[in-house]
Amino acid sequence: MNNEALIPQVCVITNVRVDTPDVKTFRVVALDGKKPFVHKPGQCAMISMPGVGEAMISITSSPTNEEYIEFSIKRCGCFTEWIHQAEAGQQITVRGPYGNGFPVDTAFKGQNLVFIAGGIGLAPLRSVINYVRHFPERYGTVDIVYGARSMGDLVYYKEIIDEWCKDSNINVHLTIDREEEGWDGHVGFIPNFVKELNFSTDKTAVLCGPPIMIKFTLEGLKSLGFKETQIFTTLELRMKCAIGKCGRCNIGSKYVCKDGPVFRLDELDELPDEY
Amino acid sequence: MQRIGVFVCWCGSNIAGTVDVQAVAEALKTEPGVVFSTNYQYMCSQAGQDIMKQAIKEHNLTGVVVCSCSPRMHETTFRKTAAAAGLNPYMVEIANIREQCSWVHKDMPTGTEKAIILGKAAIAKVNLNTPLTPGESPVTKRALVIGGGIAGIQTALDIADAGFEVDIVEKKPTIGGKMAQIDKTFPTLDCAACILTPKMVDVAQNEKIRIFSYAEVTDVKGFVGNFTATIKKKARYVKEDVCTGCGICTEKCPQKKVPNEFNLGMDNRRAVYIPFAQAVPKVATIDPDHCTMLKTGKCGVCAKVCTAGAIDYTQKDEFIEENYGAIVVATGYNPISMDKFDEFAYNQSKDVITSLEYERLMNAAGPTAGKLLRPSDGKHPHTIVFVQCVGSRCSACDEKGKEYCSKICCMYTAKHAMLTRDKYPDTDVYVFYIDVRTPGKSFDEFYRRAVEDYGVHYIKGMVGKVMPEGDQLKVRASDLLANKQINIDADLVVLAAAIEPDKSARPLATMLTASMDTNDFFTEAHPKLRPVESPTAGVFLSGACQGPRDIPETVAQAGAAASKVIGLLAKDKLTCNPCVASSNEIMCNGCSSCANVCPYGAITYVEKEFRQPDRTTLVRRVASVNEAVCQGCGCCTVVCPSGAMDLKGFANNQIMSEVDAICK
Amino acid sequence: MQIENKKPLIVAFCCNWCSYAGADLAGNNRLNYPAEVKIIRVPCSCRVNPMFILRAFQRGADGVILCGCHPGDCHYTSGNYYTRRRMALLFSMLDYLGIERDRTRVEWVSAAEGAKFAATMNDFVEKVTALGENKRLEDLRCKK
Amino acid sequence: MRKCSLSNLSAVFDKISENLALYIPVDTNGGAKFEKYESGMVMSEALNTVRSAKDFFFPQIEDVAAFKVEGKNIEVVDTRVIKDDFVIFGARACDVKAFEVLDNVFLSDPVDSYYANRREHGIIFALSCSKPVETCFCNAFGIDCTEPKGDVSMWKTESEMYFKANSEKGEKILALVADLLTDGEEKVVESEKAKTKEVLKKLPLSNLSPDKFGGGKTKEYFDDPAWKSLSESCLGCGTCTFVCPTCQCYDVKDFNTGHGVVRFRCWDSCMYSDFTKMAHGNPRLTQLERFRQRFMHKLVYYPENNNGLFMCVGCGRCLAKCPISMNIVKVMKTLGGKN
Amino acid sequence: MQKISRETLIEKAKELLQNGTVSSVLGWKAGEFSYDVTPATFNSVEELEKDFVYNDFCGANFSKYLVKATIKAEGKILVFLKPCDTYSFNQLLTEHRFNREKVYVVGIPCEGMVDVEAIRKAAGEGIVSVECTNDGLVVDTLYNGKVKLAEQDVLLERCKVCKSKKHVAYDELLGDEGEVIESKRFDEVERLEKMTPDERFAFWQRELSRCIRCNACRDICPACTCEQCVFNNPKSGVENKAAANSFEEKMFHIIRAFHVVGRCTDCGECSRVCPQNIPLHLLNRKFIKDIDNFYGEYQAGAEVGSRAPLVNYTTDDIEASDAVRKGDGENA
Repeated sequence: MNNEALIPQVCVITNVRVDTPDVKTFRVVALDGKKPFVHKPGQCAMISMPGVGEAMISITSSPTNEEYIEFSIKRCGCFTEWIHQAEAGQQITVRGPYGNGFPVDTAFKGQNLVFIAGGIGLAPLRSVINYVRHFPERYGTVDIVYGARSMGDLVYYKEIIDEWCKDSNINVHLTIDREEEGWDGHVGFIPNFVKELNFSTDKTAVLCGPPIMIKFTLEGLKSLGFKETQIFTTLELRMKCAIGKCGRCNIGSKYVCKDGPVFRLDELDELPDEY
Repeated sequence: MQRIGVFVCWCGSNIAGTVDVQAVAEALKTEPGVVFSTNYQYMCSQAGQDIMKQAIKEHNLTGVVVCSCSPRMHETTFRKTAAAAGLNPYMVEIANIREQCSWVHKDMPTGTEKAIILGKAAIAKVNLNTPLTPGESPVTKRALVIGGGIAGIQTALDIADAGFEVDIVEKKPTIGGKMAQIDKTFPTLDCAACILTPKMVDVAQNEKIRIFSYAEVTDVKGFVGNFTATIKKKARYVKEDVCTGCGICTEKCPQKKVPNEFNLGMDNRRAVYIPFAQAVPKVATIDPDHCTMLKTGKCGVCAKVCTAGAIDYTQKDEFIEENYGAIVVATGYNPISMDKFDEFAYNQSKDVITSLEYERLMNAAGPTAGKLLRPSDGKHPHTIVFVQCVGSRCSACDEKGKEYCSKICCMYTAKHAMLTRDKYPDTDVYVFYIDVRTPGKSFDEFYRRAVEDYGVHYIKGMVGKVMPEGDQLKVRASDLLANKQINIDADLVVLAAAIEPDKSARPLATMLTASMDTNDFFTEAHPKLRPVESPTAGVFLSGACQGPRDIPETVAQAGAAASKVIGLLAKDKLTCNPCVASSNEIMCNGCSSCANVCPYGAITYVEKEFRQPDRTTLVRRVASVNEAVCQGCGCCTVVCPSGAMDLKGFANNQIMSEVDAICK
Repeated sequence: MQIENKKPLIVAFCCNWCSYAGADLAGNNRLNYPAEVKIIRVPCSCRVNPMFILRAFQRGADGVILCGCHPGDCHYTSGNYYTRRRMALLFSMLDYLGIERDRTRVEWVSAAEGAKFAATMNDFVEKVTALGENKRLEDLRCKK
Repeated sequence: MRKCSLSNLSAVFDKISENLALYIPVDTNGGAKFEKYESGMVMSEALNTVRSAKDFFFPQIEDVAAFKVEGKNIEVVDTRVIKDDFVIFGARACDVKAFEVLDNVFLSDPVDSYYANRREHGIIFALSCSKPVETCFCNAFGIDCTEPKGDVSMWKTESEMYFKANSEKGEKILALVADLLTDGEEKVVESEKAKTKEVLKKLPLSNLSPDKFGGGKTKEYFDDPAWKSLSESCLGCGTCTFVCPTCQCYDVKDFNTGHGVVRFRCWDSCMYSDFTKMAHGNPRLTQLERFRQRFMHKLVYYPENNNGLFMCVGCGRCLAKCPISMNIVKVMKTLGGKN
Repeated sequence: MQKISRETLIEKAKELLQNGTVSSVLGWKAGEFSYDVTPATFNSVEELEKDFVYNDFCGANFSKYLVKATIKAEGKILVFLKPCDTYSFNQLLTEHRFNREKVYVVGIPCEGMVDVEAIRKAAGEGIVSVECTNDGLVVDTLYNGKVKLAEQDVLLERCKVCKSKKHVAYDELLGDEGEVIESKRFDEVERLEKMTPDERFAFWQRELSRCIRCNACRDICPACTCEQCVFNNPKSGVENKAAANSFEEKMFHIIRAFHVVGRCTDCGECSRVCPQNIPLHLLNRKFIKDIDNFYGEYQAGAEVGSRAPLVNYTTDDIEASDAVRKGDGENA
């Protein structure tokens, strides 16, 4: 019989990294020690523990990483609760990759990019950021605006400081919500920060974060003169099949799992307000 | 995921004889969550416990399964061991592989197989255990005694004696209760007043005891150690602290025609009165239903004659709120109403009286100053018929009586018969009985004295009808032993009316969430083992509110209740059983099923605001469990249709995981 | 087809205060009963949710027995009275659905009745064995 | 065109069922229902089965895979088995059309192998309707109930059953029972069809039209205030969804058997309150959103993605079965009537 | 035919709306055909006059709607309740499921409601119209022309064995208070009890195997108003979305029936709405019959605040083993 999308492959967690008190990053390879599949930046995969649950998680590692894939998971439900107590060597099942991913070869090509993320929202963007870092020649300038509630809630902090900040064509702008000891960076909410940074409109913006942050950041970007066609975001809804059949992740006629999760803002505006 | 350590005990050869402990430890090693598994000769020995402690520390265990003897034997031991190693004691589960395995199965393969399954079930449970911490609640070191009869008096005295404060709430103007109305006590025939009134004085003089007479408990909130009671002090229109009890007012009051309840209405008192000479507190009370001043504003005699100036017509009911650690119910009993017993002509003839009325007729302080005179014409009766079991021991379908035996009637009737014959040898005394029940110290001797020495005619049989005719009462009865009808022309008929709990008991039980039986007697926490405690923690039972009993029994129980109270009040804090029910408020419907089945009244309902997904708030009625009161039976969890109620330590998912493990 | 004399699986819910102690006493007195009986300790028989009983059958039990204190002796005063009502109705319903009535039982066993516990279990196992495997309330997915 | 007398139909059934599984509609206490044919069974006269024929290809429950978990290791077990050929006898035109709707979902990339497997091995004997009822409105979706598609089309007269094979699969089965069939005349069938068409004109819903709906109408209807009154009494049960031949939403769940995990999928309903519930919220909070989703899906979203094909075949099951008598016809008339 | 007319009800609703007693009306709305009425909220006289209906197809029990409606509504809701609905109403009040103050109950008489499936069976499929007259129903059909049917023959099962015409809760009555009536509702249960266990098993296996777990029975049930149903709760241990096999079919219906023991008023809605015609009322009625038989007659909802049999006991209740024997008519 044909390969069946719903039947997953077994993979193994080879490394668990604690990013914040409620986010861990899991390094995963197939049983043969190789990457389970090739993906595009921004795509997701369904990972599962039989008997516990299955969840759609964005792949946070860049496709340019040849050795493994990574998932950053925030603890918030049954399955995520389980995987947070998993150790290296634990097998899980993985199927995918799913979704459209970011248009790294089309819309982003040659563009100046500004990535704006809040909290765990950096996870899906990390894949594309590292992809862009890998091919600096294909893109223009890169700005990264990232914020979280507190310093401890900033994911990939070490990577941001040790790698991203050291890249010559990347400007990293970090912010946290409230003053904190040991933090000498910017303090304040992302939407305001974005406005303060006063980006010129020759950039393509990519957003990911909690709905409330997205809402106000969009307003900010628009006030700076950004057009809908210049803004991309990535969504998350409840999913079961991840292949556009089970019928629950649609917004209007679009399925987030199949037609998304990445949408250009003008595409999203065409859809009913139900997410 | 837990990190579980499994410890299989050999119990010498007790377990190891029929269970291959090595194999069990080995088999359980691969169960989910298990990170360590071992076996040892005697897990409960110091060495065994040390192994456990060391393993807990070394392997960072979060849970422990001991395969050993019954948890009833060593659960506490192993919990303490775990706690000593820094593990929450409630993360320990026992697989009973001795009493329920090695000792009841003979061959090794069978025993081993079952032991493994029992071990798996315990592991499955521990996987879902959560650390539990027993809650603590403070104890208010004061007791409330409701009812000031001999039961309440004795309880209060005993508690006060141990150094704790006690409040007595008595609804009548004086304490003393039924015993104060009684003439002599069986089987010693000593005078009730002589033994009771000194105790009443002790109460009055005890610094630790406060008496709220002419008062009622109107509300009780809280739980064991932390009750708050509202006491209504009814206006007596006499300043209690000023009144000297001289009694002038009660002599001068022009309203003379008030039936005297102390003498059961057989004589009259004034509108301002002191129930009896030795009343405590000895303070006058104005009866607002009969006082002309209070009713019409005209009179004021008592105020004029009171030299102390104690009369205050403007007094209002006063409400006092007080905190208590324990509550003792001593609400006592009453004879049942004879209204329904037409066959005995109680309502037709004044000469048909109840035994309590007879007590008053015999009492020197009674309406006849102790002379036995008929209420109708004041003549001396010559033929007296006593009828036993009036309203007691009725069949369940009989609507007018009680099913139970009132217990005290046989003895007081023997007493009455004997005293009558002793004082008035010219009387003929008949006693009709179903059975004579005399199980008590010197009781049967007492009864036999009545028959043998005093010539009381005891006739086994029931009185069918009493018919007033002229100034006589025609008593038609049957003699079951002689198998014949008997007709007696009596001058006086005395009915041994059944006793029932005081009417105030039921509303009180509701306030206390204490349970009652169908007869409105308070139920005890355990009929054998906890006979003086109510199932509601912190509520204790004293005297006839729990069931018919005589004075010695009442006093004994009163002391027992006091000792339980003292035991409670002696503690500074109460540690609660952590295995209690808890309600998931998000899921609770507020249907009240759980509260209805809770034997302890541990569940109350609160209106709570919930944030809805659409950001609005909604106020819902949800169950809330008082952990200090819940005893952890789990009854509520099953009546909860949504499954909102669960029991810590024996949660739905824990029990189901055990089922799964056993059935795997 | 080969007829295999499979041993039944019995789940016994025992209340902590009476029946579990009764089972312990059976052990103390070395009174044998079949190893097919597996005991689950509950604080009171009234803790047993009908869901547990159905769960046991689903997972492969052939018989389920509830043991509690004698009526009137409940450690929690009234728990077993509720148990009695619930189980009377539940068992009557199971019977109504055509489930063999000998697969379920409620028995009052006090802490002193070790002998009764053993005898009850022997009898129950015998009855359930006679009925054979539980087919009417089985979940095939749970069979090996 | 081939035919057999109705009295001979059981012989046809017997013959087919000797060779492969045969399902025919039979009457039960709960109405007509497809059941595996056993000798002696009588075919139901009912217009339609209570549950649709979608069960054959998309059953209410089916195993997806199994897992064995030991320690940290997982083993995936492919539990799929290739189906044997089977015959669905007597599905109506609406249900057959519904297969097309389902095909667009399950056979589009990535192909759902469970559905494909069943679909490949299912042979459909579709029966023309002769007595449509008041709840029928297949006409509105361009379905000719007298010309059912399928591997074999069938027409029933007073005394005979006519067969016409439309595919090789159908030919093969008819060949199997060739001895029991004789040649039939088109004319008889045509006159039968004409009779039915007369009835169709008289049906109360004969004028219903979905023209106001279709792809691209999301904005037009999504915020219509009428959704509120339409959905206010909806119980949120799954009756409409489960009797619907085109509803295909499913859930994937794991069941722990005690010695492994079975992953199965089962029908789900967008009417259920937990359909889109996530750990941190639900995009369709009230019944209004859920109700709207179901009908927008049928009338707008699906046509948008499938060349205008509506996700309703007018079988009328939901009209008959909804506990509160709310249905797609009322929705179409209310929303469509406004413009 | 119903004794009370649509116009009378509209008149009453109008009056109460206009004098400000209520701000909305819970009633039945006309449908496409004669028989497909839908529960609806009416906020104005115009709406009432346009769509309000009351006829032989108004079987729906509105009590459950009040749980949610009273939360949403600003003012009082007028609800028309038939006698059997009032029992559910009281039961919900007993369980504190809504605020009585927010409801104005007008009790309306009921002559029994009609089952459209039964009409289809009796008159043939293809119902063009149904006219309710004083001497029965006149059904116009596509294939059999006009067919006259006696109302008694096509009543809903629950109405055929109606247990009570008594209104046990109302603010106002249109018509009599009514009385509890002698009912034969347990006959069918008895018939099953008399079968052998094998027959009973076969019966239920057959009936329950049709269950499609659409939850209509649960969602319509006035006793099922849990904030979260155990069958929807993954943590309950019995969650199931679809009955995977005959065990789960039975488990769902056993647990559902058990959860409403002593709370089920026998309103019959579960059987009315079951798309598969499973006689679910026979499960609930078995419990009701057993309760009556074991613990004395008890009618849920007869009075507010009554104590249901499962939250009550006596010290001499029947033992489970005797109950099973007594349940099927054997002497205990």
